Amino acid sequence: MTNSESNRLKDKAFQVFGIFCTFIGLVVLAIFLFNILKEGLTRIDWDFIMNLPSRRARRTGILTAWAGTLWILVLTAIIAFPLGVGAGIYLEEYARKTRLANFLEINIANLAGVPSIIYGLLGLEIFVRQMHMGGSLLAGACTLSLLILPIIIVTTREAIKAVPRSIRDGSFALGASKWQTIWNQVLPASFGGILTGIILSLSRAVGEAAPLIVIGALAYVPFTPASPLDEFTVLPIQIFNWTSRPQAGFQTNAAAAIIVLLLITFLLNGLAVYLRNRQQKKIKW
Amino acid sequence: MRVSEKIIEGLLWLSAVITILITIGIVWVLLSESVSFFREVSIVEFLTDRQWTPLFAVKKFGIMPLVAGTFLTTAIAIAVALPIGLTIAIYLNEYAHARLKQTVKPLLEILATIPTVVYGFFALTVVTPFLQSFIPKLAGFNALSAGMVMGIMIIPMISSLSEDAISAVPKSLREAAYGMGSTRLQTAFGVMVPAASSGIMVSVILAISRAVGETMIVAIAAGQQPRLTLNPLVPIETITTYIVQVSLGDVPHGSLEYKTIFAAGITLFIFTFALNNISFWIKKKYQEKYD
Amino acid sequence: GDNRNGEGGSDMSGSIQIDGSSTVYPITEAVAEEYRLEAPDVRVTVGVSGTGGGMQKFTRGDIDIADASRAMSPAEDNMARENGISYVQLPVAYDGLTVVVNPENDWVKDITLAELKKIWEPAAQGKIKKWNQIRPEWPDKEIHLYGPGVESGTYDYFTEAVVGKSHSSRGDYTASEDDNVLVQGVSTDPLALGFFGFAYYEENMNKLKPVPVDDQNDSNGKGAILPSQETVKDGSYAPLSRPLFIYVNSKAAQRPEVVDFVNFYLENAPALSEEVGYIPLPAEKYKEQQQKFDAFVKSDEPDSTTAKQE
Amino acid sequence: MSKKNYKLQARDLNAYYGNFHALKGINIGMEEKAVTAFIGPSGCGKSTFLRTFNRMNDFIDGFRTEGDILLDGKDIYDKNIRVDELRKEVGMVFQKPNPFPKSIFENVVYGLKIQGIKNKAVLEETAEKSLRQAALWEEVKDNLNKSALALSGGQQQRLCIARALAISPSVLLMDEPASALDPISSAKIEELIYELKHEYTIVIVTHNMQQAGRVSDYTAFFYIGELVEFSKTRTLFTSPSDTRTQNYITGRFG
Amino acid sequence: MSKKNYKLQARDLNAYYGNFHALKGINIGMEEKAVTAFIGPSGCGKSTFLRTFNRMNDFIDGFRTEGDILLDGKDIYDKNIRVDELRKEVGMVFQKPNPFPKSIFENVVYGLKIQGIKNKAVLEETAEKSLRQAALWEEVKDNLNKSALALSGGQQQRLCIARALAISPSVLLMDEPASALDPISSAKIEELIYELKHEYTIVIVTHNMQQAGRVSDYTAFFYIGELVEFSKTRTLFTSPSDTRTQNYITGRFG
Ligand SMILES: Nc1ncnc2c1ncn2[C@@H]1O[C@H](COP(=O)(O)OP(=O)(O)OP(=O)(O)O)[C@@H](O)[C@H]1O
Ligand SMILES: Nc1ncnc2c1ncn2[C@@H]1O[C@H](COP(=O)(O)OP(=O)(O)OP(=O)(O)O)[C@@H](O)[C@H]1O
Ligand SMILES: [Mg+2]
Ligand SMILES: [Mg+2]
Repeated sequence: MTNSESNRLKDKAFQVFGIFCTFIGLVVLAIFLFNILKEGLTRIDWDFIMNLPSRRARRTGILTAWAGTLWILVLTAIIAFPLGVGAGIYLEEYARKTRLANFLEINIANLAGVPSIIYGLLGLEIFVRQMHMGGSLLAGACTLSLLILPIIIVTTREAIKAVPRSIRDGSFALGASKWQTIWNQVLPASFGGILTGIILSLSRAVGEAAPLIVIGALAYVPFTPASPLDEFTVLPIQIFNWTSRPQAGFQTNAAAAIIVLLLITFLLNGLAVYLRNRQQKKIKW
Repeated sequence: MRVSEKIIEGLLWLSAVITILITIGIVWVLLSESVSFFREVSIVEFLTDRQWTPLFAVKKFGIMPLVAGTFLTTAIAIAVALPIGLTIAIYLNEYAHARLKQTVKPLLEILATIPTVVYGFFALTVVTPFLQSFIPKLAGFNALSAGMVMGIMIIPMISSLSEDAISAVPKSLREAAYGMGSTRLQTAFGVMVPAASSGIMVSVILAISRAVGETMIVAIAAGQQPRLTLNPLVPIETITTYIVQVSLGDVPHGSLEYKTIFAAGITLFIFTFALNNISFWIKKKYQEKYD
Repeated sequence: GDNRNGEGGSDMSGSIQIDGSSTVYPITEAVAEEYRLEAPDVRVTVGVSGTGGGMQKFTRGDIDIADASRAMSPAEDNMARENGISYVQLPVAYDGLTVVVNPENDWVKDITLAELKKIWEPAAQGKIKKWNQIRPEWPDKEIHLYGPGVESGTYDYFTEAVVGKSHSSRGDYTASEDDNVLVQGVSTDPLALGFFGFAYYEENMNKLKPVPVDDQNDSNGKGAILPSQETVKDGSYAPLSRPLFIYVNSKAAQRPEVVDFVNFYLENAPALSEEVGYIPLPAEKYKEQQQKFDAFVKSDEPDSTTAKQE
Repeated sequence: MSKKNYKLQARDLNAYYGNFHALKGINIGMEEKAVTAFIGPSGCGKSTFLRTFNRMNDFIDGFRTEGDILLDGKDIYDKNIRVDELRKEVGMVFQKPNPFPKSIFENVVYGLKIQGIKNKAVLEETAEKSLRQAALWEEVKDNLNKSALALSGGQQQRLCIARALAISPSVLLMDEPASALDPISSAKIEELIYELKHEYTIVIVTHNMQQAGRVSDYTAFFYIGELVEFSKTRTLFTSPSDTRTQNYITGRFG
Repeated sequence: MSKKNYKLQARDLNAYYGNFHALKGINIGMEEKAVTAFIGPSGCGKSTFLRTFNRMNDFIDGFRTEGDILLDGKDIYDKNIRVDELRKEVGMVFQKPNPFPKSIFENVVYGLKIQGIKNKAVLEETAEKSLRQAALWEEVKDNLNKSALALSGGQQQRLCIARALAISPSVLLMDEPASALDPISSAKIEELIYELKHEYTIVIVTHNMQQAGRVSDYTAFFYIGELVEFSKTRTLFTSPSDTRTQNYITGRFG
């Protein structure tokens, strides 16, 4: 009896600890948001959203920055999504346990650990120099795609792995080819997990400044990009730039820009969470 | 039909093989510069010298201080993120109501989306002064608060991905555990966590990678003093900080000083390579399969 | 000075690409912003890859103008020659390096250049640890040093001016690439001594205490001198003020919009650099630069490959 | 209702999955140290009912009950009841084998270990005893450290039975425990049930009417959420009072 | 070996899971439009053997075969054989129900859809026919768009049977298809098997010897990877030639 009481006590204790941990995360988040909102919210108005950059803290705006961020987001998703999911499918469904498959697996795990700044150096050499893309949106999106590719691959694989073998058996036994099984059964069933991975990786891409600075994203761009070959700036660079300016007004601007950046990621995450929950409701093994 | 199957497989193969090209690209970019670095600086000096002062008049090229700094901040971050993140994952899975889980999980994921520049300033202007109020010896720039804030940033990587992994464990296992009279804690640690270990491992690998590669937080809050120490209370410098510092700074490109970042970069690359192989091996060994 | 009427007065078009030092960036940004009112169809973009990154792009011919917080290095000049690029260097403003302590520090009233050298020279590492080692009447307390990262032009210039040899200093000080971080450090540490750009001091006057520096050379002002617009401009705050530059590519200088922009830059630099926290050159210096640039544009043939420097 | 002291009892039990009414006004009392079989067509609620006795349905979102379930006269849905204690008292074997991804030995001693028993001799002894009871000992005794997942389906299910027996519950719930077993193992389980009922109260869901006839003292026939008939097994199979029961046991059912 | 034209045939078949020898020198021939039952104790290799006929074991790492499996006289392990075509010809129903996480309707027409059939009328007609054959139509006809995962275990299994029937294979492999079904549904499946054998060749693994006796024309008895006896069902059950068979069918087995 003492034993089961102590078990129960441990159980309760862990519950309290669990609440505490969850709470800590949320409290830190709240402090963050409060700090940023307190500093930046007053600065956000239509002019701030729609103005071109300016040296005057009060008059500057983030039009080109958020437009660039959206461009980068979309282009990166377009490039990285098929590549990442494709590689994930290949490794999980096709690759036999060969040396190549093993090597690919280790290689991808390693790529996930390569710091973003090194991807910046890579992008500078490959896309900007060799492929002559210059400091364009396309070069930036390609660089960020490489950066998030390993994350997408790894999470895609995990999601695919969670689909029970019996579902594949069922499909194969009905004469479905490998690809039909993947397309009709495995992907729909693992879509929620894949989506989570892509969200996490895209939200990383959205906040990334260092590699874009290296490949030549700019700080002052007085026009919104009109094609993937245009030059651009993005919100994190604008923020990074502003936080290092001496005038207090720019610190406020940075906070305001952070609010906008967070808003973009929240919208993204919200959409994905909605999709994921809908998915999870549909599928219960 | 058979042809289209082959084509699809070929395309998928291609997207997998691109990752090898990326690695080749990285190694090529890093190697081509660091080879000429190592022509001027011996590898022995690079590995054994206890000082890193390539930008000073008296130049020393010992990578160890940067490695120590990287290790220290990463260890602190993981020490914060792993227990908290895993606890959250288990709590959400075994204890919390479905609706709470659905709200909390995405809220926590926000932590991973906040730009790291912001975290850096948070560490410097909020966490460090707070810690200084009960650790008077704590320097204004230090590994401790940078590492802790980095840990907070990577909590959602561990909590979300581990939670996904635990959710994916077949329901029947949980039922079996409860059917034996397990408490929730026993179910979690005796059955669910071991069963989800490969997924949890993956989340931790990703978190470590993120911590090792993280730049802005440490650059802002940990100081930029390469120093061979594991004392979390003093300023240190990580490999990434050094790379970003030099590549954004005023050092002429092509100079020996500039090449140091490639030498540092390749060190970092080897470092993560070793790390990943260890966790890879662990994962392989303990992975379980279900139907 | 915003003294123009917002109408675009030019029908120029085209694009101008600028990159380089983050220190020079605010001035160039201000100029580009004003220039937009002048010539709305010219697309001017400004990046901040650092002087090194900017120079690399400039010497490869990737950009038209480079912002630089130091003069071009011989290696970079070689690179430019190899790539057939000739250029002109134009100083556009001064930055004053300000030595600061925490406002709670009531013992430091001034400091000499020799004392600064004693603190910062490489030999001081691990030895000069207390304030009273510098001046006996100062307290027996630790001294905590703050300064810009060793890769920055600011550090480069400071060591040159104080220690006498660039990149030669002790290494056990707290460094940061971001001057705001240094402001934060010094303003919360009563035992701190640091240095950084004048603009950062100017914006944080209430949190910092500037230290007058005595270079013990009476030819340029007697005694310890505080940095200010005047003392920097008239040269009395020597040697801790440094020039900031732009470099213009000769091929780009064949394009009318680039010529127009650079002229506009030199015309407006006095007002705009002051506005963003730097110190303008004396008026006649700007004239000189203007003439130099005119000559450069005229003399330089499209196929010329000779680098032009002061 | 009679005042008899039942081991397990349901009073006016209704159960719902969201809006779906899965169990409708069930009244039943099960005697101590007897075997009660639940029979009825697929989807009639046998599993649902069985799982209310150890509150395994607690995990299903939207599931709720009305009425009482009593174990030794105490309401198990009472606030003061500890679910983990309840489940140690009321063991369960599931329809699909669900071994833990651990070794065979670890599976069997899991229940003891979570109770804090660490003595190796005790664990080994219990493991052997339970595995013998589940007719699995001979097949696995040399491979106790092998992963349980490498066993065949039938072996896995017997392992799950051994695992449940290891914590010596007083009630044993079995949801078609033999449906994945071959007749020989199945017969052994039946024998085992026969032996165990001297000590335990057993409730078994089965589709195999011969099995119900062989092992159970009482049989309950369910039909679309209702308890149609509950009586001595012999009575139910020889002279059912309800025509639906009659139709079902003679296989004449639509 | 006789020169008879068997529908399915195994010649000197050995199968291995890595080093484990799961099937040992099996020789068997199954006639067209007959029902063959595989019986034997748990772990004897029935499922393994069944799954070689549609090459479902291909997915298991380390699994390999020696010898031939012939369908209509053609080696199905031949290089030119297309596995997906083979599986359209050889349908399969599994031990555990494995409906797709889709609607009931989508489950049934899945096999047709992947063959490119899009005509709605055809799909609906086939769905109804197959669901009727699997004795599920009445229960689900109003809920064809409901998720298949919301069905009970028995209903799920019947859905899987319907799904397999929808693509009209010529051979139907069933791995204990009825072990999760109640006797009534089970009896319907038996009836169905009886009807289907006029058109299809059926191989069924079962633990229920009565079932084997009722539905099959031929019965094969396996024991630890060996095919001990194969003959007409009546012969095997009434006068088995091997003592092991004898012991097994009389339940005297250890
Ligand atoms: N989690 C659930 N959510 C909604 N409905 C459910 C759930 N589980 C079962 N049901 C429904 O409740 C009814 C009873 O299910 P239950 O599993 O108790 O039947 P059963 O008698 O055990 O059937 P079987 O013999 O097939 O196992 C069925 O109609 C089923 O569809
Ligand atoms: N994937 C696998 N890897 C290794 N061994 C396996 C695998 N699948 C089955 N086996 C082994 O092969 C043997 C035959 O297994 P199989 O599933 O064919 O038996 P079965 O006759 O169908 O048993 P049951 O009646 O329990 O379903 C068993 O000893 C089993 O342990
Ligand atoms: Mg049931
Ligand atoms: Mg089997």
